[in-house]
Amino acid sequence: MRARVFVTLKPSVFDPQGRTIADALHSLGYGTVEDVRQGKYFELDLATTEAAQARALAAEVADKVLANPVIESYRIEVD
Amino acid sequence: MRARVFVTLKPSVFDPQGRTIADALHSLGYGTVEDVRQGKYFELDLATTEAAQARALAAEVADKVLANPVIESYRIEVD
Amino acid sequence: MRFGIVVFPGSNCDEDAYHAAKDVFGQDAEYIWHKDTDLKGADVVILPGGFAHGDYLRTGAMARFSPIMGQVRAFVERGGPVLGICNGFQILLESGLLPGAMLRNRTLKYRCEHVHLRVEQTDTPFTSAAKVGQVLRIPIGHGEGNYFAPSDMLATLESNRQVILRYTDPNGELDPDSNPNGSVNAIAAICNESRNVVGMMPHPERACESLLGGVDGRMIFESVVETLARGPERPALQAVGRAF
Amino acid sequence: MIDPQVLERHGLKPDEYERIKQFLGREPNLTELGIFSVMWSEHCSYKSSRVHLKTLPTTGKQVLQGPGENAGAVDIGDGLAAVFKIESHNPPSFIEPYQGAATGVGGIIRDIFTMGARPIALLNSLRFGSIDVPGTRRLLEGVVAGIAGYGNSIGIPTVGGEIAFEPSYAGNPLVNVFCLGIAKASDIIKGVASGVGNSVYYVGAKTGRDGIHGATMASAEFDEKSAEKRPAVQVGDPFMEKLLLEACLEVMQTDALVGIQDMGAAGLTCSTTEMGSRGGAGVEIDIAHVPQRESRMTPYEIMLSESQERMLLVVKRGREAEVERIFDKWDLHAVHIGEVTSDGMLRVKDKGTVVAEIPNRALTDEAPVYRRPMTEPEYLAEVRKLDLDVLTRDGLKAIPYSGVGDGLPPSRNASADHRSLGEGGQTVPGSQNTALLLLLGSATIGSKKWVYRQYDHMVRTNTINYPGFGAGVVRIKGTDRALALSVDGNGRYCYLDPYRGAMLAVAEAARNVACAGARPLGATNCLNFGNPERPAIMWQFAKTVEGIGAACRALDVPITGGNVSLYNETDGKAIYPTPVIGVVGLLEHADRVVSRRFHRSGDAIILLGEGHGELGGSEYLKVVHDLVRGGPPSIDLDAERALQDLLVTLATERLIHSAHDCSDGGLAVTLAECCFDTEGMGADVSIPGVEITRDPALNTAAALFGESASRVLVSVVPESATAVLERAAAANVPARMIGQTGGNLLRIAVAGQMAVDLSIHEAERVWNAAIERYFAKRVA
Ligand SMILES: Nc1ncnc2c1ncn2[C@@H]1O[C@H](COP(=O)(O)OP(=O)(O)O)[C@@H](O)[C@H]1O
Ligand SMILES: [Mg+2]
Repeated sequence: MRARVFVTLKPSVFDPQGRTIADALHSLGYGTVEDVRQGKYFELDLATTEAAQARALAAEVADKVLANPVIESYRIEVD
Repeated sequence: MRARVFVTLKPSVFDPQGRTIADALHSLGYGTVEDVRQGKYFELDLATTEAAQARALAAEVADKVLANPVIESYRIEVD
Repeated sequence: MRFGIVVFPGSNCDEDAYHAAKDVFGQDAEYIWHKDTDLKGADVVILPGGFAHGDYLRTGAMARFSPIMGQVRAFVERGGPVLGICNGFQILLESGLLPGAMLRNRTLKYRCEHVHLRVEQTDTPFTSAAKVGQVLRIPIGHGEGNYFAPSDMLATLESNRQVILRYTDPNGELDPDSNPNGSVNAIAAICNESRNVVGMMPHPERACESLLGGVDGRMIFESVVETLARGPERPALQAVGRAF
Repeated sequence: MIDPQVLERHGLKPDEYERIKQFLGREPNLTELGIFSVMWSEHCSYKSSRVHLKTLPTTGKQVLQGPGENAGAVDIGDGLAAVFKIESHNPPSFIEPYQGAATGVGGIIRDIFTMGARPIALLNSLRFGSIDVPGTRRLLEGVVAGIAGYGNSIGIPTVGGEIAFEPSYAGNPLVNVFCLGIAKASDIIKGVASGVGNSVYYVGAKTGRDGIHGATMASAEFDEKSAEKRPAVQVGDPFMEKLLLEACLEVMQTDALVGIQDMGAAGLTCSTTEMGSRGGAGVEIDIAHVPQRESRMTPYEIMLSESQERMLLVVKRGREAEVERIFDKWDLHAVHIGEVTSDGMLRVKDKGTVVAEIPNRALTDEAPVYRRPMTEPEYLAEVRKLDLDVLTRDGLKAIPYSGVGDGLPPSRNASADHRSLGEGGQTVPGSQNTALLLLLGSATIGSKKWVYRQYDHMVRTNTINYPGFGAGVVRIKGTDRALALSVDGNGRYCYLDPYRGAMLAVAEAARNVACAGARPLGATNCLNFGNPERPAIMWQFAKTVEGIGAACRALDVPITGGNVSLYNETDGKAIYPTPVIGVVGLLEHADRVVSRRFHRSGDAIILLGEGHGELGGSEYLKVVHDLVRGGPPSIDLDAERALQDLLVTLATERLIHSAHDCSDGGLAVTLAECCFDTEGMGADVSIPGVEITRDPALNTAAALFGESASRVLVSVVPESATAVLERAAAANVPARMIGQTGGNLLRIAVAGQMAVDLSIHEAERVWNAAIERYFAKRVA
């Protein structure tokens, strides 16, 4: 199965990269893009066929390796 | 509206970050994680209320700025 | 002759390139701000190293939109010599002035050290003073210098002899341990089809004075000074370099 | 509403609260309480350390700026000043290693460019727990990547540093960063607010809720609950800082600027009050004008936020447009937030309504100062005892080592009991070889290439001694000169004897600089200690400061600034007392720079100074015998001074090819290091023995690995050897020719007996892998 993990900076944490991208878009004339937040995205190929198991595994891996709990939070999708 | 853009390396492109994470997970005993691919994830806040418009705008921005077509492809979600 | 050194917000080797051109080689040099709209009469344009726009998003991704890049493109089309060093190389790739893309170093770590480079082609304005097969020792300093091109693009690059420098061991032999970043075909520098645009990851401006630990970078500057001094006609094509 | 819980959360003691009420003549509101709490925190007020720091020597004819400003400065000739300072970022780096270290670098760079100096070099001094403990590697990797991420991006080379691994830092890693800048001596800019009616400007990143109470956090111990107290982590934005740096330096070219200061610890609060207090003026601001990243921020939050990459400027009235134009060029928007007043008050308004009003003086000069009680710690009597006879029973012979044929360098399992490993009983042949390899392969002594290869150490094309080759040396373009920089400190020495340990740290930093051929000019210090409210810690602190003072006086390197980091404790266990000293020295001729590595086969090797086989506190005892005991080496500061003067003379007269000081691991390690990075050039030497015990093997080890101070190995062309020996004799420095370079072996005879006989190739492989091997698997 495949699990997708989205890691983003917690809302209170400053995201200079997103900020800079937004500024760049504004100067290119994309004023309608009000804000940008940048995060990481992981696709995990898992040797399991059960969604619940896949989700649990992805969560464990996200906790331990993919996300930095001090500044980041994550979300998981499984299909 | 918010658009989400997922940028990933094309399958033919070696992904050193994904590889390193997969190796790290294996050495931590997560053998069931067969492969990892890492990409980027962007949340765009758009000053529009129409989904179609939002999607078109996000695609334009992704084409022009967020993804490099030589190595990357992207996917968009709008809600 | 006049070097024009483009300064993007976040460039940080602009002063080094300027120092090399002006103080070491005694040439005219001008900084060109990225919002400027002309190249101030530059005979050769350098896009220096650094972290333009912080290199946030992707290296070079935002710099390509700077107003000056239109002028740089026109200069390239007129046949003017352009050298992109490190971040400058990345910007040339993102702008489409050179083919391919950069990935993160295979080790995922920034690397600053001297490497050995084999000169593959000498019919560019920046390598005309070298000999094919000559080995140079020049420093690198980058986190994203893992050059990549899809296989068809790569084949074209090789058959057009657009690969200018490769990472090798001190004897000029290819060797995976001597490839500091994982670049495909050990590519350290390439040129465009018309051969007037060169992008290189190593920093020749850091290797122009013996006090700094080596002078192998001088060749790059000497080449372009000589080439331009020789006048507008192109140097005769030299023998084809060693095939990969 | 201000109850004891509120006070406690603000780290204020009841008597401190009484003083606050006296100053105000009323109860403070919460915003004012917050302002007092950060300004009176240990971090900003130096309330425990101030009385001691006052004793340090801070003057000298070379000193242009002593402590008290954002950074110190010394005269380096040609009308130029070297501006430098060191700063700690310990607790943030423990919480989030990458961002903690990165923002530490950002902070120290701002301290330098606010003085009107262009930053040209960085150094870092790091301490972690043992490298074979799992958590260490994550911290090390994050901290190094953070320093690299910020410094590389902004384009300031990291040209040197140091790292040590000791269990005492496991829960409290130390991240100290040093920055050097160059300014015109006449143009040094200060952090003052003066001239009633002048405009106060804010420029840089927007203010968010990050790092609120960072300053008070830096002043409180960690405990189990600190995980919950974690304030939002500050994220560094090196790109913003690069813009600020360039724009501020451009603004400083005009004379429109009165003063400038960065918003570091305690942010807007600290910068407004300190600038006002230095200028004997008041500052009035309206926080409604402060650019905000988050909505509905309170005055309290805005005043205490520690968002990074922000500067406060005082601009001459009438010159505002000029300044705004320069910032605009860099896509930065300078915002007028207030003005300088005559009443000496910090007055904060919110849309015109006063929300805080405090006399500046109460926040700065009148902040509490404590002369805290001190007592000599109890552990000292025990650890100073060093019974060498015990070692000879089961020490030396017990090294579990079977060569490096397996491709891995030797390593001792830190947690294993070496005694049981030695039960085989018989003497290992070549045990001194083994001990040397153990030392070379230990993380503290081994090559730091894995670290500094991640740092851009060449940008700005000034670096003429790279990291790994002794002191970092940068030439000064436009002159003949160069500056040599070194940061040093040995926590273990200071744990065993803080007074002597501190003197040794100053001596080592200055000696490293002198080895490069530079005359030491000035020093900065970062004092990392435990909880000062404990008398034993306070004693360590006081003794350390005394030691620094004594050494700086003797070596004529005045202290021009520094930083104190207290409360480095986890669960009541303090780190080793760790002063880190940064010394800046001047080379009159850049091209006469000297580095550690041997130059040429057939050169004579001369030892300057004398070894006495001092093993107390040595790496040898720690690595080979798992012992932290004894007194650190003795030091005679006059002899040290003579040695350093001699080194400068020898370099200036181009008499020597290399110079390397004997420190961690003693003469044998130093000699090996001189051979490394030479493509395998060896050395053949013979040194006198020492007699410290009855056991001959231990005597040999003491001669090889003892860490007696004030010793340097130099290599010279044989024809110059006599000249060098003569110069040494004239300078009253003991000197002896001990052998020559050449071959591909390192051979050391002690008292006529061959003691070490190793292939350089083998030794270098072990040394190179010391840190790298822990990360090798991570390479894709
Ligand atoms: N964290 C670091 N960053 C950069 N360079 C470092 C670091 N740690 C050590 N080095 C470099 O490695 C070399 C050896 O360091 P150290 O063992 O402290 O030297 P010494 O014994 O001469 O004081 C020095 O040149 C130093 O600059
Ligand atoms: Mg040291």
